[in-house]
Amino acid sequence: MPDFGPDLVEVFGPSQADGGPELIQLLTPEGERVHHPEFDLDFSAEQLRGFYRDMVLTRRIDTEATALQRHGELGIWAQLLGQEAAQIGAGRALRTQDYVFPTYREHGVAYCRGVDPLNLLGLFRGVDHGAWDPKDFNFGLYTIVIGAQALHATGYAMGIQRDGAVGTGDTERDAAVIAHFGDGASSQGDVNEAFIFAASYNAPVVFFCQNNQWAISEPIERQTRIPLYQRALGFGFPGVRVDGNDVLATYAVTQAALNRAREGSGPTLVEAYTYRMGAHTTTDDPTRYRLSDDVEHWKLKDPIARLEVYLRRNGLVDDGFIDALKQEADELGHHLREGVKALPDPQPLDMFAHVYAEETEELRVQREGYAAYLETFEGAQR
Amino acid sequence: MPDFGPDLVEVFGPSQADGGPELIQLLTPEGERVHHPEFDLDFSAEQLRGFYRDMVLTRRIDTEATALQRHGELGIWAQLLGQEAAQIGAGRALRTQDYVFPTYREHGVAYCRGVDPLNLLGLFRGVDHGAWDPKDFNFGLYTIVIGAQALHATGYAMGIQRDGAVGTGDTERDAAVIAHFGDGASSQGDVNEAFIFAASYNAPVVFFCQNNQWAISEPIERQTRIPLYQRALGFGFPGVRVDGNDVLATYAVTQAALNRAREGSGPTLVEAYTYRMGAHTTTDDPTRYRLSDDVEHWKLKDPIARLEVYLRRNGLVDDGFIDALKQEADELGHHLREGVKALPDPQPLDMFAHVYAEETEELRVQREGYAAYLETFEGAQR
Amino acid sequence: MSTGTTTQKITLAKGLNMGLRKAMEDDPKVLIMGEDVGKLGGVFRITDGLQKDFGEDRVIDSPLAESGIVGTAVGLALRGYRPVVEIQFDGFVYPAYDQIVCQVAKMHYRSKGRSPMPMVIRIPFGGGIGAVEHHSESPEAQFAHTPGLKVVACSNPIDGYWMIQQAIASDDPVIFLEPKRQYHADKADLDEAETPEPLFTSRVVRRGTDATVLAYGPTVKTAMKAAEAAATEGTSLEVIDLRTLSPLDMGPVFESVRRTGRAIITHEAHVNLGIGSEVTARIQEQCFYSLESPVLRVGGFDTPYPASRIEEDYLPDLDRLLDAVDRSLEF
Amino acid sequence: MSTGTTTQKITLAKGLNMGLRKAMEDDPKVLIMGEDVGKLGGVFRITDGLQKDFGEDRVIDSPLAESGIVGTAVGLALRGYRPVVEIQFDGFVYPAYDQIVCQVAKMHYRSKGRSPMPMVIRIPFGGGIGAVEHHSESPEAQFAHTPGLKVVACSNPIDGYWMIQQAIASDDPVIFLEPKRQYHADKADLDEAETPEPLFTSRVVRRGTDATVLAYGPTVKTAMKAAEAAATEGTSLEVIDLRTLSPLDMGPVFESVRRTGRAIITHEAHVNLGIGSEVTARIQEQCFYSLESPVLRVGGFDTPYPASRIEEDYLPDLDRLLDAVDRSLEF
Ligand SMILES: Cc1ncc(C[n+]2csc(CCOP(=O)(O)OP(=O)(O)O)c2C)c(N)n1
Ligand SMILES: Cc1ncc(C[n+]2csc(CCOP(=O)(O)OP(=O)(O)O)c2C)c(N)n1
Ligand SMILES: [Mg+2]
Ligand SMILES: [Mg+2]
Repeated sequence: MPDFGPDLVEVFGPSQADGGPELIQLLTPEGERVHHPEFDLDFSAEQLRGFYRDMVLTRRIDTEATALQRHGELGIWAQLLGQEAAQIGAGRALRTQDYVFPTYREHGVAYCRGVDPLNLLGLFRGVDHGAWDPKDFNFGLYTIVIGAQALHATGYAMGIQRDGAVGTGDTERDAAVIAHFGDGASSQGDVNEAFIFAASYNAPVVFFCQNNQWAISEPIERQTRIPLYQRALGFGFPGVRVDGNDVLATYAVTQAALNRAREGSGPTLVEAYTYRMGAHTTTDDPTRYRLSDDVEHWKLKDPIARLEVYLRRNGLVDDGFIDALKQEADELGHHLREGVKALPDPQPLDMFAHVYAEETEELRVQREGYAAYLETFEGAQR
Repeated sequence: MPDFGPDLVEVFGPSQADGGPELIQLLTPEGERVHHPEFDLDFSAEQLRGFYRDMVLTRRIDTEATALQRHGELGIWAQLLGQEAAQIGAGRALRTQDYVFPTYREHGVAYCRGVDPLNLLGLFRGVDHGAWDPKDFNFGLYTIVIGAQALHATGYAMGIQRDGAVGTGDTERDAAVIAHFGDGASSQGDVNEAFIFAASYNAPVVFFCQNNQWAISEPIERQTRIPLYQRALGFGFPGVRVDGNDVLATYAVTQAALNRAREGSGPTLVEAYTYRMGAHTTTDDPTRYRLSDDVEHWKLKDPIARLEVYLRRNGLVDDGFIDALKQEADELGHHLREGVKALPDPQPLDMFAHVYAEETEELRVQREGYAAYLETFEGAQR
Repeated sequence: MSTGTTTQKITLAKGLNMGLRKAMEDDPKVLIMGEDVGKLGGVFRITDGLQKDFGEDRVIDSPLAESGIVGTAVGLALRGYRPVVEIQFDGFVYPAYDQIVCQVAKMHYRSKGRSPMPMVIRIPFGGGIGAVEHHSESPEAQFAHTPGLKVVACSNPIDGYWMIQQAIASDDPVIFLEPKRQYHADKADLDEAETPEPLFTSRVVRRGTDATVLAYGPTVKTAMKAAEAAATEGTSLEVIDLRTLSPLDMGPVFESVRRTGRAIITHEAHVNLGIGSEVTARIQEQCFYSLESPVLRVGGFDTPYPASRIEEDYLPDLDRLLDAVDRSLEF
Repeated sequence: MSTGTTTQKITLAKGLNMGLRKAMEDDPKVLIMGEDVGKLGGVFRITDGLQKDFGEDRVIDSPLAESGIVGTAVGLALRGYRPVVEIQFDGFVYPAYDQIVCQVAKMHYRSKGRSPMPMVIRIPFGGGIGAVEHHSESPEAQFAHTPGLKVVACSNPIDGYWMIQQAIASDDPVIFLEPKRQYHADKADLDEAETPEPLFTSRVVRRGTDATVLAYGPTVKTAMKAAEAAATEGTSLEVIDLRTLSPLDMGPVFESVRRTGRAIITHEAHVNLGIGSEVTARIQEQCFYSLESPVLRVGGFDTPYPASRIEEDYLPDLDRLLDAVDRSLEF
């Protein structure tokens, strides 16, 4: 049979792991500030230190959680190592009234929205399916069925339109939605339907795809033969590829896209070009399917290191700052380690709670039946 | 709330009903032969007469079926009036070894493949769900769930690859698949997933979308804000818009796309820009949602009339030919009218046939039970 | 809107249309979404006139993608809207199945009640209209098997009017099944001043003593006709319109079966794992000593829905129902 | 491949892997498709090593779209291939639901037998592995309700080896359920020279006299343990592994229940409209006078699958099963 595979590698391979010429960058892997004709922004020292702090703390959440999983405290953990800039850049570009639809890996965005990371750990520990009230943070629950949330985001954005909270010019009022998903998810019908609905209704939604090059063991070229951001062109709205390991560029590009949405100009696809440095989850073994060379290559592009170089070189941080941050991270780690063990386990009968807004008679009977059954054990070991 | 609708009309409206500058045309609505730098072909007189004959007969199938539905002989009929050129152009570009995945409206393509139109009528009469053997004509069964067949086509094309029947240079062997669907169907996840799979595997499939401007009552701008053929660009393969009322252009473009597929260059999206002159089906009432002006405008672009003008002007047909064809059409009409009434009704127990390749014991029992039950009526009226 | 007690004769289609209109008037958060629901008023005209009166923002013609429709409705519900989704035909609900089963059904649970899903998914269902494939399905069992969803079926114009409003008012997602072949079949007197029965209740629609016939949606009419026919032969059938399929309202059913000792359930869906199997399992569990014969099921056969020229053989009809009644009585 | 009668100890995962390999060796038309089935060998390693040995054209890593996987598999089947699709987890089969229910299930019928669908859809199913949402579902009833599909569940390594080959050899589409928490749980002796029982048969796996316990997939082990425990208290339970859920093989079940007079069925799926409801309905119909107590069902509760820290409460276990046995015996 004809050879229809190998040439794909030319399109995206380690050799192009820098994202190609269309990649928007404001901070190089070497920590050099570069400029961009369209997406440049002035960042204050405070902002830059803030990004750095955010990324360091986010990484700490991730490494603590990974360790806690190893120690049996979590059932599984989806690591974000390497994707800190993409998530902090996107998360910090949001306004309070904006709304986020995350995947299962958006720990950095959750952190930006003020969700206690313990809640994230709880989910992976198995104490519940989501412990925060989305309305408190305008941050939806983690969605595990890949791509499903892209439609939710689009619908929510249609709601914003109906509430007249788009294009009024009032920055406190105009709102946008951001839908997170991965490169793999971009192949799901739901994501593509979301593109269609968003374009058709001109909905104020930003599709934020973290192309971390892998969908578990499948490389990006299985999902697309052209750069992913170009998918948007087929649906009639702009797509843009940003260096997802560059927090400045990610922030600037996401902000621009959110502004477009808020002002009523419709959807944008942002492809944050990044790399999943760790395993897919703690149960995955990436050595089965990818080369360590590739990982090494991406280590040189670390999102935190490059910002640190820049901050230090420009005298924007000193050892005091770094030390204080280290301490803050340690405290966060402590909070997580202690907190996770203290998370109250759900009780058997919790299983029956919240199936419906209005519990049905038959479920009540089932619940009471099980309660009575449990009572027959009265302290005895089941 | 902000105004996010009306500007859509600018993109596609009656004013642009000519399809815009990107439209590939070889024969104008006035019957003038024009040339195209990329897609021109030399057509023999015989070929041209053949196209004409095909379209006239296809239209006859459609009008007879419509009339038969009115007379209660069919439960419903999906009319193709106005789409003859798109279907004949596409159908005639196929080689025997190519395979077609139709919608429910591909009567003209079915005709090209040699399927007796009586079989199509039977389906709409309700005698079965599909009477022909797809393998006999390389023409799949009508698919009613919109878009589903785009994936089947892609999978079939992957099969062709595995059979080594692509890119060998042997014109008897190299095969392609054509997937038909409508403008409305282009919004289905399945169609977009088909684009992704086809691109990913470089499958030899042509996506042939008849953009007849309407999905029942919904105009094309509900599905896309940009010309539909551009959808393909987002998936990394070529898209092209052809005048779907121009049989020559449709033939030329489809042939080129099929050749690309057969030679191993992968998928193409062909948007045949046309118009559904009739109702969606015989149960639809288009006066509820569209302007008769619009229909009038498209009447001037009739696919058959323009070819007839061309043929007559160039002396390629004479009255004898036209009369003979009229008689052929009348005979076809007769065949359909008589044939449909003679179609044997299915028998009650046919319901149980072919549920499985290997009938299950429980179904056998159900079948025999029903047979026994029917026997209790023995001639009596149920 | 009239406030008096005037009644009017309406069809099921009209009842649903009026009910939708009323719900939209009562609550500006109610939206209608679907394919062709706008200018066309839906292929069955159930949303006729609503877009004209409530505008394109509240009666939304969607791109042709059922997962997209339900998925965006989820987002709208999260934003505080109450979407009423129309699926054009029963057989086209499946592309939305994932969104319904994994998102709509689970959002309230997942969020510990913080993200309710007050959504109605209207599905014209069942056969008997001479249609081509996929236009005559009965998908109810699949939804009833899914915790988090509620599933109801209306059977007559008056229920149509009230039940659709009650479903929209419910804070839980409701799969709302409409027997399409009854849309224009019969008329009934609507008195808008009446107080309807609660949504999630079954109802005895005919009293009888010899056996209980359970039905819902399109088969209620069949069951009523069967009861009339049986009466002429001296058999007294009780008929219950289940109305709610999840939750099931088994109280009236148990009460009835304990009295009659016999039960027959009928639906158009395939017998195998249809609603009838659950109802049967519950009856045999709760009425074990009252049953004088096995619970019998009369449903669509376990074949795909056949070509329409033989659909009357597939569909449970008066004769098959009476045959089952006889078998039950003679057991 | 060995031709002797040597046996080897294998897990369920290994049995399935060996069975797939055998099927691919036997028939070049057999393909494997799914997410991560290639280099990774699937997240459960069931396809481990197959891409290496059979190449990328026969073991196909697909884009991440379940409808796409099943839809393209339909096309490949039409071209004469025999695709074996892996759905990564039970909860992710729903995006493919439309293709499965409307296309895979109906193609043979629609085409009057001219377009068979020899496809296997493998689904690791059930809970008990401490996973997050959507990774512990039991969707079997929904497929069993769909005419045109066949549905089987394996429960042990030896069945895994044989049943997967039989399913692949079947010209009908088979939904093939694998109890994921058993993948690596137990080992058993495989003798490749044996002749396996036919695929669509249930099997008495323990003889008993007091009551019949019906199980399939992951609950077979629970049922066996319950039988052992009951035996120590003098109660003799017969255990049947249903193995095939559509069609059901009720012969051995009826025979058993007529002997024992009592039946309890257990599965992880929600009780409401689970396989148990159908099995119950059939038993009460065919064994009416033999039943000494109602058929009881012990299943997953009618809630979404809960957070994993309480999944053991959701799942039917030894105690709940024995409790039902007691209730049955004491009725
Ligand atoms: C519908 C569905 N299919 C399969 C899965 C299993 N799964 C979980 S994550 C994943 C890979 C997703 O890759 P990508 O979208 O690139 O996101 P990433 O994990 O790289 O962040 C898969 C296949 C799922 N969660 N949902
Ligand atoms: C999944 C699905 N949803 C809805 C329908 C009902 N339906 C049949 S045809 C149609 C419109 C299709 O429009 P288009 O794709 O443009 O094709 P056309 O009918 O114009 O040829 C709709 C909504 C369907 N057949 N399948
Ligand atoms: Mg990824
Ligand atoms: Mg159309």
